[in-house]
Amino acid sequence: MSELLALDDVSAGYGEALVLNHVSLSLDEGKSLALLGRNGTGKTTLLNTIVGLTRRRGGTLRLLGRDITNLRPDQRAEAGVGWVPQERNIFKSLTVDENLTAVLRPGPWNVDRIYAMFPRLAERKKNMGNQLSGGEQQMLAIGRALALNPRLLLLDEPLEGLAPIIVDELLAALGKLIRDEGMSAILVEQSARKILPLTDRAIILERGAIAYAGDSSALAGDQTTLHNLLGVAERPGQKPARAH
Amino acid sequence: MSAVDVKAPANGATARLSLLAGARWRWYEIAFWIVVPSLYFLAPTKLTLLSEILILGLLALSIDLVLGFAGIVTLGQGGFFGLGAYAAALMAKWGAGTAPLSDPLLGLAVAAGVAGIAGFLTSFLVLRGSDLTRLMVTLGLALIVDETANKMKWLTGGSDGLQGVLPAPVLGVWDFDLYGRVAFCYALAVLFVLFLVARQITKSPFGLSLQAIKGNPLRARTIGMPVNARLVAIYTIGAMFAGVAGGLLAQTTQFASPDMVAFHRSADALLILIFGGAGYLYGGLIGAGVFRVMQDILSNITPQYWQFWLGLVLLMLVLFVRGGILGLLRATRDRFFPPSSDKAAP
Amino acid sequence: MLTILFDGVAYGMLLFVLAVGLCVTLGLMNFINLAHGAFAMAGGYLTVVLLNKFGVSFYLCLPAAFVFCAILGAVLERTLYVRLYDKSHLDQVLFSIAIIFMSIATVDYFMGASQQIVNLPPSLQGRLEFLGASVGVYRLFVIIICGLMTIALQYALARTRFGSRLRAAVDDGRVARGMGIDVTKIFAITFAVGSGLAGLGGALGTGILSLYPTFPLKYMILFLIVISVGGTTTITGPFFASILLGVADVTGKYFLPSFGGFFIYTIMVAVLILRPQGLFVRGASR
Amino acid sequence: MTVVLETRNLCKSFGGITATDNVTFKLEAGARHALIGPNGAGKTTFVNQLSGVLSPTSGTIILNGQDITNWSVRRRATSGLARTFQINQLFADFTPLQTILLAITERENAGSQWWRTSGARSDFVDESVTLLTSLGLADVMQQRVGSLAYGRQRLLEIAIAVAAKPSVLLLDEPAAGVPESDRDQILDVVDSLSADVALVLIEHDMDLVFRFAKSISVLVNGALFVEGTPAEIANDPRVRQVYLGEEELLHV
Repeated sequence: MSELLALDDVSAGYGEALVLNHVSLSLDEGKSLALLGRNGTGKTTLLNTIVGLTRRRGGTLRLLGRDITNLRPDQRAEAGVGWVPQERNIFKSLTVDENLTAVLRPGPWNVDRIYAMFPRLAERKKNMGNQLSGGEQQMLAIGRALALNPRLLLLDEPLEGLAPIIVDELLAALGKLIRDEGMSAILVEQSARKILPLTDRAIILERGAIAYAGDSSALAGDQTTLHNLLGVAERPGQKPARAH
Repeated sequence: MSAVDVKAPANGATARLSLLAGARWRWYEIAFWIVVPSLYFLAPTKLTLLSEILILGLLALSIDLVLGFAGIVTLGQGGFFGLGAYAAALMAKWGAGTAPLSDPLLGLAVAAGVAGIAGFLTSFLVLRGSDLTRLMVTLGLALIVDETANKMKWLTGGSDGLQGVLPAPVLGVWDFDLYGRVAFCYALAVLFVLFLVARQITKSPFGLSLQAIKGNPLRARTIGMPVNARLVAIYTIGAMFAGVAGGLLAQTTQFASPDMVAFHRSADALLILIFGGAGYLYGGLIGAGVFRVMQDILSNITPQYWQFWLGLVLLMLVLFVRGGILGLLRATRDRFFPPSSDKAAP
Repeated sequence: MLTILFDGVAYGMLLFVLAVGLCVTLGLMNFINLAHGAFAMAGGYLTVVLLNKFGVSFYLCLPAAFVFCAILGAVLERTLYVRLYDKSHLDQVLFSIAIIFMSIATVDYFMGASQQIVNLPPSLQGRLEFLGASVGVYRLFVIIICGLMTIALQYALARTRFGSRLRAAVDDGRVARGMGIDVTKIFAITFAVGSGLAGLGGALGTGILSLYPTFPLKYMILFLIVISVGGTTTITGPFFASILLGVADVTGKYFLPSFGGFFIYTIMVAVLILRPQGLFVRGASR
Repeated sequence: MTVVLETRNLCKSFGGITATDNVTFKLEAGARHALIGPNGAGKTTFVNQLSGVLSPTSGTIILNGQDITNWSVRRRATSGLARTFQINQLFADFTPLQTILLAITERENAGSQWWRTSGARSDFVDESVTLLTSLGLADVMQQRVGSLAYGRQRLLEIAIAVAAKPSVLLLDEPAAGVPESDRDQILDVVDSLSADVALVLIEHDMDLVFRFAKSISVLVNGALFVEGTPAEIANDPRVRQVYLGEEELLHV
């Protein structure tokens, strides 16, 4: 398997604030990674750093062996990074169709294939971006990232705030994409149980650093780690320091 | 904690001294106020020009209060200047050169009052919205004053200007003379008094709160500061200062015309402040001097086209130099004499 | 009456072509280029020189003005404007004023301070009877050209891929970048086209607007009114604002000459106070 | 114990979405309370209503026995409700000393005095110095805030809120964005805050929550999901489900 993405000792943040501390990770082509952690631990910042939207304080990034550390976000998109932002950020004065065609790049994913994957979008082709339901916006955000024909798909909490029935629909679509099509992806999610079955590897962030890295299947069975790093719990061995 | 409590008062005394030190008169300030009056003897033939510089400086100072300290961007200060000019001119005219109506100080008080009321009323319009909206609203308001001055011929004399402006002698003693001696002394005295007021404002808790609002209005609000009331207050004060400047110009030149309200008046005053450096109080005064002298020199080299050089200098300032002449001086000083304790807000 | 309305529409459409570049770039980069009028002036003076000194056909002057100003805009954007994007609005305004001053002095130096008159080709002079009103041929020509420009613009914006990428960049520049859209390049092109259109407007306007060196200062105010009334998120907003302003200005000057600009300035301030984001902006967008 | 802050049936909706769902909440004097919940639980919306940035759709907010539901941000701030921000809100060109002096001056309603020189009130200055010293900022109090290290800026953020002598202090992720090395200093400061002040900590970092809180509220989908002591919350199976993503169980 050849290496798709590698982060080497990356630190980043916004303005003066430092959010990511010395993160290193690598992902092989055709593999998928679950990026877990409570909120505020730096998951979105890590994705945004791969996209190129944060202030980098150190470290390097490689995509397909090419150093992308100093590339602008649009150049990284060209190099193969497909991004589904947390807030979806559908372009609101573009129609559904235009949201796809405006960013389309040549490759196996064309507009028809995206519509085939999300038939609901096909019905709403002519609607403006701000006339969609939350689930439709999420589908469009994923479709828009696919239109870039990326080598690596970054999904930032794609299930958040959606009705259970839509969550199931999206999970099915993502499963198809990742498992059947072999799309390489990094999925950020709060609910570990939903995405661990979809992914090969998992990383848990805490305070901007990697607190756990391992196989998704192993993590799914590891109740203690899940509870300690994602649930509401004290870290073992750390006593409240209120005594003095 | 006990160690801290013992230490605090001693620390507090030094802290207090350092805070008060910010308000002490520096040698260069004293030097400035010695040099300016001595120009009366050094350049007796240039008194008219010097008076004009003092008045422009006062107008720029009024912008400094509003923009440099409180961060309200404005292109409309010329409107208040014009209102003050017409108010003082009309007072002088109606009094036909005799007290009490034509008394110059009464004229200035009325000019300040009229401009202040206009400033107070329009402050509520200006304080809404972003920088961009503020720029456009202040510009629009100044244009309305300009148009009004042009169109209300029966009152203002329209584009021909207001003739027959005859202020009474200053304090009933000194009559305005042809050489501009009284005008210079009068303008200087008024400027000095208003400068003292402005200086005190900026060194006071009120002044500090304005700089806080400029720096971070959200935080200012969450420490319980009545942000809008403070801004209304300083905008009104700024308008009064501009009104007095306008009144001074009308009285010393014995004339008022729509030219005093025109857009270029606001733009020039803003440029003067930027030249000199905003947020130092002296920026406007020094800027006014440099601006007028530069205008004289450059106009001699390339008659009429000094605007080009003005634009070029401004362009360089915006692109390369932050803080105008005084900012440049401070940066130079800090470079060669690094400050021991890194002083913040001026 | 109809004649006045017609003149007003012609004036308004001309204003639109002059101002539209400023509206789009302001919406795109949040950069307030008060010196936009300088490009229009450049187009106007280029036409005067080509027409009066070199005898070039007026019809050729129009595209020449467009191309010249577009190149001028592109060069200035890449060299100077690009340094100002992350600075405050105050700095941007001061910068614009500097450009205005320099352009005024430059034109004054080469062309003199007096108003420039162009000799329009005979085919554009004279009047026509149209729907019972007497209509200037030249104004009809202006309306046709500006109308075509407006349609072309609207088509480019609504139907082309460049248009949808531009709208995406205006909607959310950060995400647009993340989606592979080179916002910087789009802005440079838009700026150049906007400057070109201003130049075309300046060339077309030589017969209607009075062309002298303080042109950028005078029209800056009108452009600001167009923006404050029309908003910056669409081009239909500025379009209707321009027509409205044109008609209001022409009828105002005809019926109430003593009020002059008073009327439109008051409208501008009133609009800014009531709707700080502009009159035609679609209601709460998020 | 006396209740200092209370909300009754607080609701807030944006369009059709309910961001705060009928929250009834009580805070006692001197409380050490943590507010936690997964993303989108409505913590920020809730805190913004408490501090007056947003006004609720329905319900009431009571501070020290007074209905403050319709009060402005400023009036709440002067009546004993202070907050820190997740992203620093400081005056970059001031010194810490000037910043705290300003906050104390405003607290004492002396901020509009233009005839007095800033720093003339020695009682205000002494109080500023004492406060800065107790928060470990004495050595940098004459430096420009913008030039301070991020951790020091975070401390100043807390100092500003403390200077208001609040009865309720809302701390929004006080240690966020701070390098690991400076973290302990901030935690110590939070620990050492006066016992008279009721603290509400909005936090995701469980170390901090468990080190500091004596009671915890979990917010889910805008509603108060469960309240209890740290031990109760840590062992609550329903909380575990929420955090580990088995939300379906909640609907049963």
